[in-house]
Amino acid sequence: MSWLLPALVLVPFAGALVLPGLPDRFAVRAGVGVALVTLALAVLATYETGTTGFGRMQLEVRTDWVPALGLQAHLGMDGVSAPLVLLTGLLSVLVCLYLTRVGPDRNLVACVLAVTGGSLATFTALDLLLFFIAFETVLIPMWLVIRIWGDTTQPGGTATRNDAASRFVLYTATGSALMLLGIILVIARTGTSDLTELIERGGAGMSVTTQTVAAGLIVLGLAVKTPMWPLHTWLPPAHTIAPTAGSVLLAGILLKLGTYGLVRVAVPVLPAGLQNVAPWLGGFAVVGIVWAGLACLTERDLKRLVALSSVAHMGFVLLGVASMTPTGLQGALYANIAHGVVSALLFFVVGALKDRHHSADLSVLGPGLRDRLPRLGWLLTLGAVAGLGLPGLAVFWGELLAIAGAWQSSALGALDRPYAVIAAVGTAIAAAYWLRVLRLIWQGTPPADQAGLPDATHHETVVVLPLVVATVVLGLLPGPLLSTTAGVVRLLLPGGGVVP
Amino acid sequence: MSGPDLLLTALALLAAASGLLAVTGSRVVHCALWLVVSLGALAGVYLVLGAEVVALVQLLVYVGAVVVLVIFALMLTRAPVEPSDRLDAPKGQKLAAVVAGISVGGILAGTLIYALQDLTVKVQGEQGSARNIGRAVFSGWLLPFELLSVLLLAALVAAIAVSRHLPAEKRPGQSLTEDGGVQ
Amino acid sequence: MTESAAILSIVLPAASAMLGLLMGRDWARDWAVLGSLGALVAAIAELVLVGTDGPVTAFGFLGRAQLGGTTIDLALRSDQLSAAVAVLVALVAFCVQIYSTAYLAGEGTPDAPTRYPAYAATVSLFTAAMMLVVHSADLVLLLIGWEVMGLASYLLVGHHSERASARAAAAKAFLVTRVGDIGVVLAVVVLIAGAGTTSISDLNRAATENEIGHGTVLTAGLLLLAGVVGKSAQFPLHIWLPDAMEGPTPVSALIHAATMVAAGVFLMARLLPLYLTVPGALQTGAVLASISMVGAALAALAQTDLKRLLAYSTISQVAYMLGAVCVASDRELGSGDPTALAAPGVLHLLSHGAFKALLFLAAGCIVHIVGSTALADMGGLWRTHRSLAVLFGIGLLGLAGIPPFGGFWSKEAVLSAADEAAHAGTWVGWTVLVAGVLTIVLTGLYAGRAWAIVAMGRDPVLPAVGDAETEEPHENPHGHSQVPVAMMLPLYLLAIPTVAFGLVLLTPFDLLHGVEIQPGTAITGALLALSGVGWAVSAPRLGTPDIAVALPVRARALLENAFYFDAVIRALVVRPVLGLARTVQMLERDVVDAYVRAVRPTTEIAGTVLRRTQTGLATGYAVWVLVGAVVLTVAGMVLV
Amino acid sequence: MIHLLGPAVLAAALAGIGVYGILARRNAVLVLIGAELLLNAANVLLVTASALPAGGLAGLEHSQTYHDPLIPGQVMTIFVITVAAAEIGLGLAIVLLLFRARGTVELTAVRELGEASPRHTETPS
Repeated sequence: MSWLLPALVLVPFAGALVLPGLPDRFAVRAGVGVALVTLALAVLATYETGTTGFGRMQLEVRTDWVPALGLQAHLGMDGVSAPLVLLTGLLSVLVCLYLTRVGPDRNLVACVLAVTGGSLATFTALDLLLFFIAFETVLIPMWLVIRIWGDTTQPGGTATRNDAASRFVLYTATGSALMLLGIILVIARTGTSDLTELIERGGAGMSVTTQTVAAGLIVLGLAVKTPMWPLHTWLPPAHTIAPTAGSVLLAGILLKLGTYGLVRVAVPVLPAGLQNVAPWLGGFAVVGIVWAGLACLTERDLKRLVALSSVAHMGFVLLGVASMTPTGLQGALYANIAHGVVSALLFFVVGALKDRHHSADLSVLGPGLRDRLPRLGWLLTLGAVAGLGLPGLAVFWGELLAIAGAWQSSALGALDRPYAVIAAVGTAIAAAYWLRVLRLIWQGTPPADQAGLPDATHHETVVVLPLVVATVVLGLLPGPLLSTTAGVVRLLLPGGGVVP
Repeated sequence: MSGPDLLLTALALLAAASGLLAVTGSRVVHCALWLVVSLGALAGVYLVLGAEVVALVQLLVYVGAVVVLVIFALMLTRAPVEPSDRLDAPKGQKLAAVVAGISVGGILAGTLIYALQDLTVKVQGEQGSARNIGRAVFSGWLLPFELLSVLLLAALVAAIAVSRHLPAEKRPGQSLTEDGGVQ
Repeated sequence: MTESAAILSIVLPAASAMLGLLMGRDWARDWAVLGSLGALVAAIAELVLVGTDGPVTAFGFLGRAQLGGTTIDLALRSDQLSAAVAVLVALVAFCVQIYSTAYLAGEGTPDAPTRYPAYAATVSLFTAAMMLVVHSADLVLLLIGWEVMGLASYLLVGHHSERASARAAAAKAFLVTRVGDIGVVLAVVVLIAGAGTTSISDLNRAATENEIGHGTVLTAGLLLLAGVVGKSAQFPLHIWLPDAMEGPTPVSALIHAATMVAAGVFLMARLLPLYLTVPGALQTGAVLASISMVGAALAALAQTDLKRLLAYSTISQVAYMLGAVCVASDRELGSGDPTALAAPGVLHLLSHGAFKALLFLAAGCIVHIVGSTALADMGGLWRTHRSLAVLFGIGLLGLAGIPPFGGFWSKEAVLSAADEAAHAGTWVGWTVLVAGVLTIVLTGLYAGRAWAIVAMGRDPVLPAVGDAETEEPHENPHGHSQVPVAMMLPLYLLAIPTVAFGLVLLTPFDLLHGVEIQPGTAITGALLALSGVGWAVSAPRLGTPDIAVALPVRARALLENAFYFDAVIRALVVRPVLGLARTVQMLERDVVDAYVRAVRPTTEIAGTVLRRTQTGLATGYAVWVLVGAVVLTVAGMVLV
Repeated sequence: MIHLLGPAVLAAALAGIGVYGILARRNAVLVLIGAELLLNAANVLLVTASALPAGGLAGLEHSQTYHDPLIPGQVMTIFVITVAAAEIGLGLAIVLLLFRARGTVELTAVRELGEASPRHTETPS
């Protein structure tokens, strides 16, 4: 099955290259086809990995690419990457499907496929340089999505759009430059860029100082993408401006690249260094949770609010990573997937609402969605309730495990329990701002002038239905996903992640 | 101190001093002539160091051709014969130049003194003879030598092309200079 | 068999919720009623089966979650405690569903849009969540049901979401309980870290055998208590419950009788063996319960709204149950099963469930007739709707604890437990006992007051009387003279357990082994309750139907506003948080984002400055080149 | 026996003088004279180096016999002189062109590469 992962990565890229040459209507449908093939490959790859065990690297492929740099095209899959690969495949299908009806454009579909391909390459890359290249590949198509198809109805028009696009690209590129420095430092000191080998060494061959510097640089670079407070200010404008497809990709896939990098690179390759960085990382994470929550309490634009809530969710992921415990890492990975599903759901719904009202301002959207547009209203409610971390829905497990990880973390030192408590308080703030949203737009008496807007079409319902199911299933049956990551996180942590 | 050493020192002092005058003088023609002296003294230095052919080439090419070219250029650009205070750059830049010159000279001298210390060598006459140099040039250095001839040709063509008198309306600088100093 | 019954009691309402939502409004009613009926049958079957086959400690439900070194088994358990509470839940839910079909039948106007399918589904979801809490063998699984209940209560309290007060009350209910739930989440975290398990039976066993550190148990116990206080609406997190009266009345019955508030007490009873190892947590709970008991009863005394009166009475009664559980550490452990010590509390939970559901549903009928919840609009029920008045009276007698009604037995059990603890010589026992006795009098007073106003009253303003002068159409837009059968039926159904609850004590029911009623306390309690009721009921003869009027004005206002605790919370928590949020928004824009926006002007300024070096002078550039060369050389020499 | 320190210091001095000449002069022809001096500094060093035995300074430590002189140093010098000739030819041609176009050979008057700003406008002499 050695063809599986290369095919998985190359199919969307090939689609992205071919689609712009096809006629518009046909191209958009072909995009769905390509995405479906990718999803099928992702499912197959996950199945294959699962049959032989998620605990080890499976389906490895390795060929020299640029021998002078020691760069290898080295792909592989394990319990950390498999769920993310599946999520990427699923979201790519849904976004392509969404684009068949809403604003079909072959170039946009091509960009979506390019983002998919780049993300899949990032999630399966086992070479530090390859990881970096794949990580950067995603940037350009995403920039195009915001820059070309972005919303120009905001105050400021095209200037605001261009500002958001360049802010996104410059911010993340700056972060990537820092990360590249860290990667080069690691490669220079260890003499290899092979991730499997680096993980096996677990930081051996690098002094603690080197590790700390490298971990600092890599964490900083990845934290921009994640995004971590206070490096998050590119996210709200990017989300607000991006078209629905772009927001879904951004929240569902792109943000995962950063946290995946932390788990795949920072934790296992530089354990001693991350240990020193962890208290800071955890601190910024919990500040982000509370900060973003409070900011949401007064935010007026629903898309911006969802974006800010992503910062809070990602705070839990970061806290889980910073805890450097098996529980915390599992929580981080779970929260990653959960956030991908829930935020994608929310952005689809908010996008649909915005299409109807031509604004995402809470005062324009509301009140009375529950009576005016019941289907969209209930979908929004589900997304909000999931977003506030209700047990029984997906997000809860990630948050619980991240807090549990932080509570028993030795990496966070004396700050472990304070961080855990602050994060727990953050869940109450999340409830407060989501309830505010529901109170403002879902409840209340519908205004007369908004009557007659169409409720969710079948097409829209079909697109979000898989996400609804995933939200509920992940919330009620956490076992399968947790068992996927249970084994592999021990290999990533120093000393098998035994909590003293 | 041996005889060659004394000679070398004298020539070196002459070369350096005349070189200094060439870059500080206030009459352009004098500067060019001081350059002649400096280059000539250098030829002497080469001779003492046993590089006969190089010394000859120095005299032929530099003193003979290059300096003549410089003097021609001075004449063609209507350089003033009398002392002029417009030969040097403004004060600030001059200060920077002094600093840069002293640091470059100082760094080089320091490095070389540290590297050579009181190293002495015995110069053998045939070392730089025309036979040896000729053999070296036409064996191991043939390719660079030929390339050099191409370079010279190219420089020749380029010099002609650049300095050819263009009709006024085709001159590229036309739009930027108004009445300009075009003759 | 037991397992299937337990699983069915959870799955049936959940499935009916989903089907009711998906299959459209035509079927919503049938699915809702069928689901709750199924749950009732399943629960009764479970109770019977547990009695014959014995309890089942753990059986799989949602699989296992492997995290780190801990495996969380999302399993269920079934024993007499869970089965008994499940029967109560299912019974109340069934009554509420039947009742709601009629109660919400008036919807469909522009003022009140049709939300019945969603409403019925939410009630079903609520039932399922409570069933999950009752049957959970694991704290994490319990937490799922626990919070889903919070969500359902949010949706139901906010049912009339076109009313601003309903929106506010819904959000308040969710948020306040959520604050308490931070404690539960953290408790789970503490237990995962400290005990390595969240299984309830493992925790109880390990704590009893001192396998877990004392600090861990105490922390977890106190944190769980915070969740209990939030869910069961005890001081200081009780503020959501009176406001939750904005929901439709059947919802109030559901929340107050069987679900939500009962969940906290249930959890304490479930974890009693663990709590017994940390008396500190129980003492804290006892103090909070005593404060809630007396305070809420006092507040109930002066309420001007029937539903709010009942709400405060719920806080007070739930405090009884909690107090009964919290004195457990000072009582003698008889038969060896520490859970038996929770029996008085559980007994009161069950009897309270019956009479409070009856009271609320009856109140719903009264509201249906009057079209208002204000006590001032009511009166003369005894003359106009006698059967309803009788049912309401039965509920009030149960509440007041007049023998032989249900409330009497359970309340005396609680008092006996407190008495026993007090005689063991601890201050906790004394606190609960004194508060309990005081509350009995107060309960009698406000129960009697409710009766005096609603059933007797001087000026009946009911439409049946047809008094045109007092009955303005706009004052009473929803008033009806007749109560639908679907609304009366559940009342009769609930009146049976209210009247005959005492018979439960005659059955050889293991769960209630620990219940002892001391004749001394019982007689004292009954007399006190009677005197309270009597005093209040005789008030009309003293000139006013409302004894609260006899209170000084300022004291009355203080009690009516529940000691202004709401305002205190608003000033201490809500305002600061909102202020902080505004500050954060400002900081986000002007500080955190400022450095990002500063990049552009900085670049521009740097460009303008650096452009000056671009003079176009060849020698100027040469200076830079050479200076650069010198600097690099020096740097190279220094560094290497 | 010759001390090599002398020519080496001469090379350094010439380099410094050349740098000064290039930077301090306003007349383009005189700048070229400075460049010539700089080139000659290199030549002196090359010739000096050619007086060393094979293997350069490292070779001295092994033997005191000088049977394989460093001819490449002298060949290189000749090359440099040739390049210098080409350079000065082209350079002077450019100077002439400049003079024809601007009527001056003062480098301070040529700012065409500069950023346009009020302080730096192209001013004809």
